[in-house]
Amino acid sequence: MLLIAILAIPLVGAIAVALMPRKDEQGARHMGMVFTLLTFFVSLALIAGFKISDPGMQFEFSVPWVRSLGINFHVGIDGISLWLVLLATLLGPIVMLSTYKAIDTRVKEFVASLLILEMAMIGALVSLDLFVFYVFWEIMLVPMYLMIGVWGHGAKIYAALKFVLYTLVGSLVMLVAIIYVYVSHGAATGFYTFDYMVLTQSVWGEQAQIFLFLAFAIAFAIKVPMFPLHTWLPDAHTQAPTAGSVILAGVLLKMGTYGFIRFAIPLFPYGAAVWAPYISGLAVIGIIYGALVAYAQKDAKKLVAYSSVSHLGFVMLGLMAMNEAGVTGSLYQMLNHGISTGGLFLAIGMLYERRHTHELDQFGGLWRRMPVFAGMFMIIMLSSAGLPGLNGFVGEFLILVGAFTHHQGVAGTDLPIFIWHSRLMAGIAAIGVVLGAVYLLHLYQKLMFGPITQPKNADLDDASWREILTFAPLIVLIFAMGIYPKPFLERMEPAVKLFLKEYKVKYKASEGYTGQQPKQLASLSRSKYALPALSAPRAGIVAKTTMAGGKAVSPKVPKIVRPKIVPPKVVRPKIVRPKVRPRGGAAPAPRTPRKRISPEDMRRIRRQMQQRGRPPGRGGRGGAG
Amino acid sequence: MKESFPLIWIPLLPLLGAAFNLLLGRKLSRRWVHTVAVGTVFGSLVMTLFVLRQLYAGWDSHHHTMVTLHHAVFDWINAGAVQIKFGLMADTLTGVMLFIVTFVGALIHLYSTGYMDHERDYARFFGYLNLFMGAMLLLVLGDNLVVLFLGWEGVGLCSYLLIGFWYDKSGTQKLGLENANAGRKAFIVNRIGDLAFIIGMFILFAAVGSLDFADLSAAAAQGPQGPLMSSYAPFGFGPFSLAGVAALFLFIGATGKSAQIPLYVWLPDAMAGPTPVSALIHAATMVTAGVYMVARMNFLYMLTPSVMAVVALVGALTAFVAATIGLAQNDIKKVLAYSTVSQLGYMFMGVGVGAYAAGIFHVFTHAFFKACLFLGAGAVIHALHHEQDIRRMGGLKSSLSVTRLTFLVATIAIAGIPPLSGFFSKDEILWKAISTANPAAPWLGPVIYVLGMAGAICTAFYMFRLYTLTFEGKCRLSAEEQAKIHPPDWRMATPLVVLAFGALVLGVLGLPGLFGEHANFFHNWLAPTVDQGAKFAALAIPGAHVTPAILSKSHGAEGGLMALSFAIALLGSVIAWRVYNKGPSVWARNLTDRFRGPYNAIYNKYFVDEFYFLVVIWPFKKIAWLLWKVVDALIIDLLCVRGSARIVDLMGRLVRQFQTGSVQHYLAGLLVGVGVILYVVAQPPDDFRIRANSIKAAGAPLKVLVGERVFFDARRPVDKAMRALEYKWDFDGDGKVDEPQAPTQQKGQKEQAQRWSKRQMANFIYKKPGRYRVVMDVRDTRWHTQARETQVIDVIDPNAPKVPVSGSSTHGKGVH
Amino acid sequence: MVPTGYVLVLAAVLFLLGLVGVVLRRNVIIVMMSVELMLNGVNMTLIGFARARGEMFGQAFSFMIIALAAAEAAVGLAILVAIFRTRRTVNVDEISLMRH
Amino acid sequence: MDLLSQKTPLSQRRPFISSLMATIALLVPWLATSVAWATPQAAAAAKTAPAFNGALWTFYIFGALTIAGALLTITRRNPVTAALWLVFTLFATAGVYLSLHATFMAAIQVLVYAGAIMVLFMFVVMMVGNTERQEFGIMRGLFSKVVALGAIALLGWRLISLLMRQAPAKAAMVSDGYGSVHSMGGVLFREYLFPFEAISVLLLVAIVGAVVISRRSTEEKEEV
Repeated sequence: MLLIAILAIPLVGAIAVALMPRKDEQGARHMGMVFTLLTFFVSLALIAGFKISDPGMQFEFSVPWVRSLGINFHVGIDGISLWLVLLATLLGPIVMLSTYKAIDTRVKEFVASLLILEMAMIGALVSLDLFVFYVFWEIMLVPMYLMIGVWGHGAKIYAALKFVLYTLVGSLVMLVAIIYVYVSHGAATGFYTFDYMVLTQSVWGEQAQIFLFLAFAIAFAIKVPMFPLHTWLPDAHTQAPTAGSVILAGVLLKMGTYGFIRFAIPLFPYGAAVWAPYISGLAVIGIIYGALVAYAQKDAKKLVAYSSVSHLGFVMLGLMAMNEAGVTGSLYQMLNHGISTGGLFLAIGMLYERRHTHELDQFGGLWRRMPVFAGMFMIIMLSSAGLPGLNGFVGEFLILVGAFTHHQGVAGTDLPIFIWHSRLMAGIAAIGVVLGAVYLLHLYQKLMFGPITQPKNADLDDASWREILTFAPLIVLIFAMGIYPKPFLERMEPAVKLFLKEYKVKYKASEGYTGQQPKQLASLSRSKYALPALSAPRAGIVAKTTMAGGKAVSPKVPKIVRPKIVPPKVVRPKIVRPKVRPRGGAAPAPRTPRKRISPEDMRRIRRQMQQRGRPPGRGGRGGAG
Repeated sequence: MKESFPLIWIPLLPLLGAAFNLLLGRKLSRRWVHTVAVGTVFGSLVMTLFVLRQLYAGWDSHHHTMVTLHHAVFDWINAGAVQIKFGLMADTLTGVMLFIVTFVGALIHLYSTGYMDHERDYARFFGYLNLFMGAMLLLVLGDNLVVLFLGWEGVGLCSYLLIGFWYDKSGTQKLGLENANAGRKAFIVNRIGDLAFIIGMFILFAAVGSLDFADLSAAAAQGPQGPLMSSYAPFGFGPFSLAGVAALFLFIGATGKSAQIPLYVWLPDAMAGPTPVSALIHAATMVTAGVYMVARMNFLYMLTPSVMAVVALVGALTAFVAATIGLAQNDIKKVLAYSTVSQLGYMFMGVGVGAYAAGIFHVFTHAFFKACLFLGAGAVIHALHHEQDIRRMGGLKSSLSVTRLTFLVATIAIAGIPPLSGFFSKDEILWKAISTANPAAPWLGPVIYVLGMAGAICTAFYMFRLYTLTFEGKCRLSAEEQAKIHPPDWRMATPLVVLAFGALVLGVLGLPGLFGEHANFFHNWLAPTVDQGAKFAALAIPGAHVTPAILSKSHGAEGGLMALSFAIALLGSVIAWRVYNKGPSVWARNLTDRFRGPYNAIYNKYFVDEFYFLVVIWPFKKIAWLLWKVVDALIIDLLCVRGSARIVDLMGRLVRQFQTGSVQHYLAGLLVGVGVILYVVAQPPDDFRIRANSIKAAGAPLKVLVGERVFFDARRPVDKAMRALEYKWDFDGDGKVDEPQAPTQQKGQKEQAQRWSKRQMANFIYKKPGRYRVVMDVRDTRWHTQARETQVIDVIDPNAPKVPVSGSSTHGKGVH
Repeated sequence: MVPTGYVLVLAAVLFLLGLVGVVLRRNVIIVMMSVELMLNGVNMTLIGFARARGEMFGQAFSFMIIALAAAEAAVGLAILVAIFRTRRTVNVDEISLMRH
Repeated sequence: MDLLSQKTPLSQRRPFISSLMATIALLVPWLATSVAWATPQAAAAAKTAPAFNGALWTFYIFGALTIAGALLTITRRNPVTAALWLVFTLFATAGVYLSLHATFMAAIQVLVYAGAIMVLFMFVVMMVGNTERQEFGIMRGLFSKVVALGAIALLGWRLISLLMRQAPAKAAMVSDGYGSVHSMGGVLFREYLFPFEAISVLLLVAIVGAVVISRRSTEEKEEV
């Protein structure tokens, strides 16, 4: 029930804010603040109630949504999605706080769209039904589009449109894959469902898996963004308002990587193995390319945007290393990236509020005027550069160790090694760490150090208490996650172990299996979702999804019987010899003359008919006589 | 393993001090700031002494055993196979480093209170300084490579902050970005070193599965079968032993941190920071981290003689090159900077030949006299109000008498003139260099000895040149500058005196073997930790490991070499004294004129900075710009993304032409469409063929017997539409219609033309043999089209004699 | 007795002339009249076949067509009047945009 | 096709009179023959006397007149002339119907078509006023015109060639009551009852539509 609450609160908030009077801008901001804070505190309850040792899904809730298609509104979180949800709910209030001075036009709509965006993000993170996931995935686009398009600056329409179209193209490819999965699974097991838990219990043929994984991978690669598909990110970031950028960088980018680890890899392990070398290759290129291009930027936001490409390249490298260190590291790096890049965008946003420009040359020597701001900005910059002792280092260290030890057996098992030269790739990725330091110090120096060159910089005021309050949680988290990451890591560990164990089982099953239809694996240990035994008649969904209240609800999904297609019997046409009509001009045989009816008879008949109500007169084919 | 002492407090105290100063310092008075800062460091010093007492108690000088204090603080990173704990440990090696860091650090903190007295960002400076102390102590105390790396990058950060302390100035006075650039350069060069360091760590982790020193040394102890000795070909280059590759990468990290040959360029620029910073970080503590790391990982390095050779060679080269550059520098701090790089070269030479104790002892003594020199220089600069060019100083011995004395003592020490500490530590290294045999590189000993001696001469020369130009001769300052000279107050003087005294006395701790087997206290003190490597190496690579040659037994040779090095040091000093006694001498002037080329090279630091700029920095900028503009903006964005959008737009515009809005255009289109459809649909059939006796061979003349009834079939293969077709046959090629027979004898060509029958099959009997052409006419009543098909038939008379057909079958005439 | 072939040909000619009128003429009224011609062509075909088959259906159907033609003409001309009133033209080429 | 743009002699300039005279010239023979035909005896006589095929000759005359009328309708520049020639064509068509024994249809043709619809046309033409000058540039959109003409020619040629070659199907014998109002009534109110009602609804809708469209225009007038 808790998850439903977390989803409902922002929605209710959005509606409440939308109904407020337009002029009361400050009221709208406060309302937004209240609702985002409420969501955050409720989500804190998630951590409290989260059973650390349980690898499976917790806080599950499933209610049939579209019965005929077998779509259940099935939500649940495990170690993997727990912290991402927390990140989303944490960034909510921070972003709200940062928009107090930043957004002054149409505040009501902004707060509403922000709340809806938060709901959509959390929805996508917790949904365990492919269809529901896809719905939330698409809902996310709308508020983001509005934020960039309406409240952005510069070529905002172009950027917003490009962002939406780019993501949409990807997600449509994914939709095709989802539908194929749905249909093929239904056809094989006669049990049509979008439920992720059930789908992960069956394995598709090798060929199918390669293409399906590719379809999912394209959608998520665009969102990550990975190297060649990243050009929408700089535009979206530079034109988005501060809040938009923070949310976009903080959580939306994680959707791509989350999608990989939740849907793409578990559903198509063999496909993942085939594509792993290419994806990690692109990730490494992305790291170096992102860092280099970031260094060449003249615009602060563009620089940080390209840094995101580089950081998320790390995450993908860790993910594809497919061992415990790598996957845990990538999950952890997702959180770090959310915090550090979110912080960077907040800082640049504050500078934008003061000087209304992102150009690096316009700044310089701000330390003199804004020492407090400079201090906080430095901590965030160092966390992003991966300084040991701060959160960035832990993530990058784990990812690099994971990538480096990839050759010692994938998922700690005897699976074949996917990525050749994993050590070379880890080495090159480590160079990315150095380049990271280069462009971040470049950014920091251009903004903070050096004498004050622009007269306008001379009278900038230091960070207000509101801005300090915005940065405070981030800085506390940076130090906490850097020095004592144990509480975060131990909650991820069981889920990652289960992820890898299942990956091994399913990879072995799908190796060599070239059938078109998916086959089920009884060996998977997800007892809660026992699929009807193959031999048993096709019963409905037996997924006893336990409501949070413990009441077992087995949603009745109607059985869709496949129409029996009878091959048409080919009837050979019998050649009938046409009755040969005598030729020539002879008139047709005279028809038998009809008895002529005298006028008196006619009058009598007419009278009779009138009594019986029938209309007088006689029509008839061919007329009388 | 004793948990007796919470070691965490040693680094924690300065870190808390740093937090206090950085957060609250701006608001508090200066008294608060420096009492907290200096207090925390002295606190750490007291705790260090306490730890040393415990270590001393547990140390058995004869059996080379010691006690190690451990303090596992908490689990830091644990994800599956990676279990990293945040643990601290203290053994004799750590003890020495702790003492150096805390003792010299405390003195420099005290000195800083005086030096930075009039500085505006007083709290920020002390915050950073405390942060540095905390990080350095973490580095030294860490019990695994990751905690060491944590300290490693921590000190890198602090050096970045402190070098760029005057972030808006170039040098000490005029505004500019130079200091900030110097800080950034230091951090990035360190980061490049750290890159190699982290790769080394991964290689070790991949092999051993843990990064704790205890586990690593246990792995090293496993001898040839151990994980460290497995062969490993990184990136495809030849099979090295794993330990060798890891050691090499770790050493590259050390060169970054301790400013050795490839990555030393940042240290001279680091002089942009305040002088106490240079003293503490860039002389005494941080730069020695590399040497400490190599000493700590001695078990790894002893396994790979080839890498030890590399270490020694790089050390020797750095020593010599830096010393030569030092000759031509005119900035007081630059000379000292290059002297530091040179002395670090000596330390690496020491550890490179397996004499870890000698290396660490040099670190110990160098910390004292180099700190004293830097602080002395600081006092001079402070007195002369930021004047750093020694050619404009001179004759300061009268006004800054205390500074002069301490500076002189330190100069004698560094020049290597007995009985001061410098001589003993440097001579020990040179002696060990020549006396140790490294099987991987037998030529190594003499080469590095010669380089070392050359370096020693230069060191003596430039140190005394510096001393005499600064203090001796007549003062070259203007009158009013001379008036403003004020001697350093007590806070700056006491550290100088203490350090000078240290430089004077500490030689006694490391007396050479000449004075008896156990005379060298330092060697015995460090033996338990440092000599592990030798034992493991003897086990792992019997015969191929680095061993002190038999020469080491004969004291005569040692004595002779000691005398030689003393003579050289004396020679260098006297020459420098004579030349520069009166100030910048004419003789030196024309000497440099004669050797214009080499002097220029030395003065411009062998153009290394410019070389790096050309090879690394400029291409980096260009590639970055290129990638952005060409790959990103042009190829991906413009061509692929915008391109596809433009294609769609183009197609749209193309189709728009047809929407003219004029009804008649649409009607025209309609009519064209109808016409096309009608034309395509209403095609009369035209695939007629005659097949006789269901013989499939089309085209070939048919063989039929006379009197045999021949069946002709005109059904078309695919005729679903049952077209209304009518047929007319002429079997004997006479032009008259034979089938359908006319029911009534109707005369006239017209009737014949009229006769059509719907039957698709017909039959006929040929009376006479011969070749006939069967003609069939087909009419489609619906489309009013007509077609004609022919089929050639040969009718043969069965009972006619067989005539050999020799191509004489004349057409048409049958054979009767 | 008129051979149906002739009637059909005449109807076809009539239809085609109407078609030519619709396609070529610029004046909407003339176009409408040409449409009426085409409809007459169709009627003639129907009645021709009705006569050929001796049944009344053809004629009944053409009766419906005439009614339809009347309705079509009425509405068409109403629209024409409306267009003329706003745009002052009945030239087909000028009435090519929904809003002017 | 420059036929339209030339200036033709007197008859063109006074379009009205020439088309009126032509209509009257047609009306008189038409009435005469229809009256002649209407009498049952004449129909029976025609049937029995094979020699002089009255229907065929009527068909020839009126067919020719129809084609002429149609040709002139689409070629006149002045819409009024065109309208009147259309009336003339309708009368000729009615004559053809007569030759096909469709007497009722001929009457309806004249009554409804020529009478009602053409009156509506005349009314609208008058209201719209002289739009002769609208007929500028025949050359505009020449390409589509040529294409259309080509298509019509192709279609026409194919259609007509097929119809010509059509075998002279035997026309069915018809009783003399065929085509009369009586038989038409029978068909209309038995088999075609529903279409009959439907077409009346259609007419109603058309009327309402016409009124609505035209009414809107009157409001504008007030505004203007």
